[in-house]
This record gives sequence, C-alpha cells and structure tokens, in this order.
Amino acid sequence: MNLTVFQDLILLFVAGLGTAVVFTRDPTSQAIVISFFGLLLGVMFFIFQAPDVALSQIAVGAVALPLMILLALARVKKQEQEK
Amino acid sequence: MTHLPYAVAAWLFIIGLYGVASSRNLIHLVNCVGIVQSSSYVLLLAIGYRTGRVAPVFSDISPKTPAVDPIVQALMLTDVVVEVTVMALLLGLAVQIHKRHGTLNPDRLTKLSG
Amino acid sequence: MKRRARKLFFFISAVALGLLFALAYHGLPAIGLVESRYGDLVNAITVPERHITDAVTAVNFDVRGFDTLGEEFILFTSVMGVVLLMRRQKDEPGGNHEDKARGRVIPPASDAVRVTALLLVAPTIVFGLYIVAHGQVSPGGGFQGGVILSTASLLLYLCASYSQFRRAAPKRLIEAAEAFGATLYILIGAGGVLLGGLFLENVLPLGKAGTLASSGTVFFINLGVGLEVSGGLVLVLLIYLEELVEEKEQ
Amino acid sequence: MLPVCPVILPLFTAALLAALTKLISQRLSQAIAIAATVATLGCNLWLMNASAAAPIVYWFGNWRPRDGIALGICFAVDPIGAGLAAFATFLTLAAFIFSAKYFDAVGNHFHALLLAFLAAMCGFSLTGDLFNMFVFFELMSAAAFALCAYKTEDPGSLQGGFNFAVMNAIAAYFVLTGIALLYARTGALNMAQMSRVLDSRLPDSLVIAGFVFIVCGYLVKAAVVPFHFWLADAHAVAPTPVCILFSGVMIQMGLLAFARTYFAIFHHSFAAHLEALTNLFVTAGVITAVVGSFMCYLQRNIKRLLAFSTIAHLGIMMMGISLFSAEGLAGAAIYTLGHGVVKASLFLVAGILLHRFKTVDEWDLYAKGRGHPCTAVVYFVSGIALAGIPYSGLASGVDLIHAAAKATGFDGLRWISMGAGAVTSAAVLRAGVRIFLGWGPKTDRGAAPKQEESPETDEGHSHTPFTMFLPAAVLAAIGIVLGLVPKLQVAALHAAAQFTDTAAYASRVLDGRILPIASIAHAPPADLAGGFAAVLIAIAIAAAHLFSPTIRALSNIAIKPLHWLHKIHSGHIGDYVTFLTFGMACFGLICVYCLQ
Repeated sequence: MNLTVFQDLILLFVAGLGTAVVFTRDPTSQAIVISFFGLLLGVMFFIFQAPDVALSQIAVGAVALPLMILLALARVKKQEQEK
Repeated sequence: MTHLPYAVAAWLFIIGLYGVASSRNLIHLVNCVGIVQSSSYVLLLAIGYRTGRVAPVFSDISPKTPAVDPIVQALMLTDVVVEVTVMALLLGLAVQIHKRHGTLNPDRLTKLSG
Repeated sequence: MKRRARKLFFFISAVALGLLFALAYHGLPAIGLVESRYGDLVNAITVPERHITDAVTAVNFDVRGFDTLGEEFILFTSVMGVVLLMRRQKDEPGGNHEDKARGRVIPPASDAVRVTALLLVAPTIVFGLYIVAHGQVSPGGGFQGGVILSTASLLLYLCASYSQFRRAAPKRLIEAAEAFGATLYILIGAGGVLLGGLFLENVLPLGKAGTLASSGTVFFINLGVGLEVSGGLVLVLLIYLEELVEEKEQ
Repeated sequence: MLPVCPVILPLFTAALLAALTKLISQRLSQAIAIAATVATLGCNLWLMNASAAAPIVYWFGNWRPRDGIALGICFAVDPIGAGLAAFATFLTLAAFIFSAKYFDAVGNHFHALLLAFLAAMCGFSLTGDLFNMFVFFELMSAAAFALCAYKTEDPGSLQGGFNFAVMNAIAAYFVLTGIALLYARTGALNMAQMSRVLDSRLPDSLVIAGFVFIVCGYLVKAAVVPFHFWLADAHAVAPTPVCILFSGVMIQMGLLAFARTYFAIFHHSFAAHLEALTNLFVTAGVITAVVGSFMCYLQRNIKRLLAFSTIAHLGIMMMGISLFSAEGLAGAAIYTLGHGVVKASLFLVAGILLHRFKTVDEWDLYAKGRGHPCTAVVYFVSGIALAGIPYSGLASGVDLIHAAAKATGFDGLRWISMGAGAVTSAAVLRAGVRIFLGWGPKTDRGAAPKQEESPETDEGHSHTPFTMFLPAAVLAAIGIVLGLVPKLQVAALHAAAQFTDTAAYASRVLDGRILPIASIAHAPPADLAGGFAAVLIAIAIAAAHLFSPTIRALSNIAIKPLHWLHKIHSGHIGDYVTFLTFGMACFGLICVYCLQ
C-alpha cells in the first residue's frame, strides 16, 4: 500500500478513536479506549518518522495514563462504598 | 488529502472541548482534556513532517541524509510529559472532589455559584 | 446554564472556532512541505558538533536543554502537587497505614500472573536502563527509559503484595531520589559555569559518535532525568494505590 | 550566570527542600526558603538595574545565533520583565512571612511549591523564546493548581482548584497551537527571529490565527472577560498567602505575556492595522473593568469581592497595554505594582479576619472587628488607595494610562477607570464599615448567596501574630506612597520605550547590537482632582448604600435586569469552557476580519 494512503488512514483512525473517547461516557470503558488511542498515536508517530516521541507516547499514553485513570476510578469506587 | 492532518488536529481540539463542556463526570472530563491535548500532537507532527525524509536518527545512516524536523519532535516530547503531569494533577483533584462532595457530576457541584 | 442551552451555545461557538481553524490552515503548506531552516540546521550540526546521532536528543538535552530543565521541574512540581493533594487530612480515619499494611501478605493476583510478572521484572529494568543510557545514540533517553523503569515497579507490585511493594519502594527514599534527579540537572548546568562556560553549556569532552560516552554532559543529564521520571511516576502510582490497597490488606 | 539565578536558585532550593522534607524542621525549611527568596529578589533587582540601557541577552549552553537563526534558548532581560519578576519575588517574600505563623501545620511541601511557582514566574517574564515561555507557563500552572487546592478538606477549594486547572490547561493548548502555527510559518521559536521573518510580508490568516491563539491563551491566564470565570473561584478559595500571589502578580503575568508577544513579534507586522487592534483589545479591557466592578459590588464573601475587584483593575491594566504605546505600557506597569501591593494587603487583612473569626463573610463579621484599630487602619488605607487616591501607585499608573489614552483619542477611558476604581473601592469600604465599625444594616437584600469558607487554621485565635500583621501594614504603606517615589514614571517610561521597540529588541538578541531608543521621558502632571474625586465617589457610594434605605431599594431595582450577569458565574466548568470557546472564536474571527 502507498505510504500516503496509509498515513491518511491512520489519521482518520486517530480522529475516529478520539471521538470515541469523548463519546464513551463511562469512565472505566473510556480508560480502555484511551489506552488504544494512546497506542494508535504512538503508531502514527512511528509512521510519521518520530520514533522518539512514539516510544514515550506508547509508554505514557498506552500504559501509564490509563493506569492512572483506572486507579483514580478504583479510589472513587472505594469512597462510594464507604458511604 | 494534503491538509488532512490539520483537519484532524482541529477536529480533536473541538470534539475534546465538546466533551469537557458536556461532561457529566469529572474523570470523563479530565480524559477529554487529554483529547484536546492530543490535538496539539497531531498539529506539531504534521508541521515537522517532510515528505520522503527519514527520522532524525543518524546512528545507521550518513549524517547528511535529509531528515524530518527534530525541533518539533522535541517539543512533542515535552508535550507528552506535560500531558501526563497535568492529567495526574487533575485526576487527583477529581478524586478529592468526589471524597468531599460525594459526587463527580459537575451539575451537582454548586459550591461556587454567583 | 441549562444543559440544552449550553450545548446549543457551545455548538455555535464551536462552528466559529472551526472556521477560525480553517482560516488558519488555509495559509499552511500541504503536509510534508513545511520548511524550517532551524530544523535543518540542527540536523546538520548534531553529529559533527555534538557527536549525538539522535537529533531529537540533541535538541532536548543540549541545544534546547533549558526547556527540558523546565519540563523536568513541571513533572517534579506536579508530583509534589499530587502528594499534597492526596495527603490525609486530620479529620479522616485511617491515620498511619504503614503499620496496618505491615506483615499481611495477601497476593493480589494469581500464581501464574505473579510468576510471569516476576520473570519480567529484571528484563524490564535492564531495558529501561538501556533506553535511558542510549538516548544520544538511538531513539529513547531519560524520559522514555524512566517511564519504562517505573513500570518495573508495577510488575513488582503485581508479583508481590502491597506491603512488600512498599518495602521495595519506600516512599521517602523515592521522594529523595526524585528530588536528587531534579537537582542533578541544575548541578550539571552549573558545572558548565564553573568550568568557564555558560549555564548548561556542554563542557565535557566529546567521545566517538555512536558510543555511550560520545556527547559529554548529555549522558549524565539523561541519567538524572531517568531517575527523576521513574521516581516521580512510581511516587504518583504509590499515592494512588495507597488507600486502595489498605483495604485489601486487612 | 546572574540572569539564570532567578530561575535556578528557587528551583534548586525547592528540590532541596523536597528531598529533605522529613529531615529538617519546618522552621528551618522556612528559613531556607526565605533566604532563597531574598537572594532571588537581589538578583532580579540587579537585573532590572543592569538592563536599563539595553536588554541583557543570555544564551543557554552557549548556543548563539548563526546566520540570523537562533539555535538555543535565550533570556532577554529587560527592566519591565525583570521588574515584574522582582515584584513577584517581593510578594512571595510577603507570603512566606505571613504564612510563618498562619497555617498550623504548613508542610515543607508548601514552601517547595511556592518556590517552584516563583521560579516559573521569573522564567516566564525573562525568557526570549516563545516555547520556553510555554514551558514556564505550564510550570507556573502546575504549581498554582496544587497551591490553590491546598486546603483539601474544603470542598469549595477543590472545586475552585479544579475549574482553575481545567481552564488553564486548555489555555495552554491554545498557546501551543498558536506556537505551532507560527513555527510553521517562520521556522523559529525565538521571538526576535520570528518578528524578523514576519516583517518581510503582510500578515495572512495563518499569522493572525497564530497570534490570536497565543494571545487568547495568555488572556485566560490574565482573566480578561469572557475568560475570567475561573479567577473568582480560584482566588476565593486559595489559601491567603497564595491569593496575594495570584491576585497581585500571576494574572498580570498573563498581561505581560500578551504585551511581550505583541511587541516582540507582531508590532511591525500588524502596524497597518494598529487602530483596529487597539479598538478590539481596549473594548475587551473596558468590558472586563465594568463586569469586574459590577460583580465585585454584589459580593458578600470578602475574598470573592477582592477577586472580582482584581478583575476590574485588570481591565484597567488591559486598557493601558492595549493602547500599544510606551506610555500606556508604562502606566500598566506602575499600575500593576500599585494594585499588587494594595490588593495583597487587603487579602492579608481578609486572612487575618479568617484566622481570627473563622469566616470572611461580610454579614457574619458584622461589628466583630471593632476592637482592632490597627487592622482597621490598614484595611481602610488600602481600600482608599484602591480608588486611586493621588500619590498612590494606582494614581501614578493611571495618570500615565490617561495620558496615553488622550494621545490615542480614547478620552473616555478616563471615566471608565475612575468608575471602576471608585466602585471596587466602595465595595471594600462598605464591607469595612460593617466589619470594623458596625455601622449600617447588617444584611442586604439581593446580594450573592453566602459561600462557606472553611478556616485555614484550626480554631479561632485570640490574637493576631505580628508576622501576619506586619506584611499587611508594610504593603498598605507602600501602596499609598508608591507614587511619591521620585522618577518612578520616568523610569517606567524609559523601560517601556525599550520594551516596545521591536527592531531594537531583535537587533540586540540576534546581532548583539544596541540600537538607540527614542524615549519620551517626561511624566504627565498628577491628576489630583480626578484622584480625590474617585475617592469621594467611593465614600459616597458606600455611605449611600449603608445609610440610605431608599437608595438601597432603588439600586436593587436598577440591577435587576443585570441579574443574568450574576447568574452566568455558575461555578460550572462546562459553562466556563463554553464561554472560553465562544471568546476564543470571537476574538479570532474579529481579528482576522480586522487585520485583512
């Protein structure tokens, strides 16, 4: 496949998944979507010749950030139970 | 599709703002702020990209090979770190708000009106 | 505003903002055709003048090193902020949970998960250190490596209990290490002044391009940043975990 | 080395304090923090003095420009930037002294965060690189979010901190988008280099949009209407020592950034459309002043009242800067100092009241301050200074702004600034008379709902520590006589002439050459009548409100139609972001329309 077509496709995917993040109103499922979104951004950075950023984006966006969100949600849930 | 990346950046920015404006859950809201942020990645990436050039890493290739713009990539790296820190702070605030207000719904936070 | 009103108002504003974006992008060259003499110049000088084979690292840790100093302190400040935000108030029950957690070893995961995690810890640490150290040679550096290193601590959490995790990662020590990593950058920068240069000047001798010792201070700055980033992230995760796990351990 | 000290000294100390947080006592940590602040103040004052002739340029890592391309990051220190940094340091010092006995258990983290905040403000005002400015913007925000929500046991505090954080985070992405757009056009991040590239052709929609994105991002920080919503929430709930920094200097940093980006980058490029730009931003300033004063007068929570008065006065500074002349800028600079000390002093008095009586509600405090003549004097002196009494810092600044407005044909601004000063001062005096004298009715109808403010200290105290009273008194004293400092206006005019000379700045940064600067070095005559009139009006409004039931009733009817204005300050983050989007789009489209 032509590289430009591939680039266009992945850009459209990013736009679509970004929209999905916003419209996933349940935060727990949203964390999962965000994880995919982060991964996809990382892949996009690789394709657009930015390996340094891709590496940190995958580490941060696909792992650290969703984890933080899940932990925050778990704390909220626990606070709810305590009530 | 020569301007597609710019359009995607604008779309992410606006849809992220929409998410923030219409959110019913503060954690969801924080995640939407993250989407606004990712708009700046796409924009910077598009501005730094040069058709037909390689990544600016010269360990295996001649230093004279034409490469894409390393400056914006450095800016993006900064941006990524900034994102994770801002999100950590915002999530922390959201958790504490839930602890004190007992809700994550911004419609029910009425402490500061007027 | 009522929800409907807000949505309507937002919609109108967003259309206008979209128009602004469109006007802005109207003047932009097509993707791949933007020009920057700045970027080209940096690409041209990074290998001959700094012996750094990754131009992004050259920008981050040398040419525009001051940005990275600020960025590192953004991380540092935010971590401090999270510590402050999540601190336990006097009116909250719980108090000192270090005592409560001690001695109770209840694994949070199944044996298979624990063994896998255990097996992964060492390679992750090695990989993280490798990425930290090779920033000037190949993609990677203190930030990326630091994040990877911090995930090693998570694996440790998966394969042990929270109390063991806490012992392996004592909060106070991590805080000190993180702060030390942050100060290291300033100290290296000030070293440039002591040796007769300007702040953050790369005054150390340069080695052969493509090797670890190729680029003077960049290597050491990366080590400091790696320490700071991994310490900071572990600290944030620890704080988020704190109250959660307490329950499990009891 | 000295130009970098204002940034690295506080940062280094902050890291040190964080590392030693459990090892050293709170008192020692405070002593170290204060010592570092004093040293930073010295550096900043030296820089302000040394850069009087031409900017001091410092290239980090010795990466100097090649062929007109700025490689590295530079600090381009000029008296206005260094002056604002010095002022920030001065207020930080006051905050440290005030907080010595204020919090019962102020952790060492508080000191470290305040120092990081200080470093960010210094770096922000000294840097000559657009992206570096963004980095310090973020550092400032990160520290400010945590400081704002410091009282985590207070629900209002958390919500205020959250609103503040979301608005500022989005503002930062506006700025970043703008930077990216300008980089695409100019291939530069150094402001001087950008201005040279942009000068070569007429601005198109890309450049204008880049300008608007950056400026609106900074105006969110500066809390200009309609981006101002976060400010009242954040200031009303932040701990008092933090409030004085937020109100006294942090938002003014936003205005400095606005002025800096305009004069360092766009001044020549936009020269043909200067009038349209002036109209737009002066209008924004006027609206800000009017909305701020109106909202200020309606409040009964004193901290919130002071926060809205800050918005009103910010509008006046905004007018001064938006005249885009050296005179207006000089006026705004002096106004910043004058307003900063006075407002800080008022916030500190509010802090003293909170410390003593556990509330800052005007009605609850009724007549409680009767036995505190010293605090009352400080409060009323500051309150009168806020109206711009002659020889105060505010009067000195506003005289320059009026002169600049007259020169540009905006004579009407005089009445706006006088009115805003008088109304905010009247609100402060009204509250003061109730609290310290116990005159007039105890309650009003039609005022803002009560807002709980949880005390920052454990219990009501029977006496006020000297370390809390001293900074308030000193700041009030400075505020009332600042205008008497000889040559203050002339020095400010000179500094502003340097600041506004785009070509000289670029030449100094990129070529290292010093160009001569045309400076208007004569101060306008002091407007004694206007100053005293404003004070009299303020007293008259307060007196009429307190002692005449008829006027109270009439004014209640008069403001009824403006009830919606009151209502849109809803505390709802969704509303705020909607207004942010609206304001951004409006500014943007108007700018593109005007400039093309």
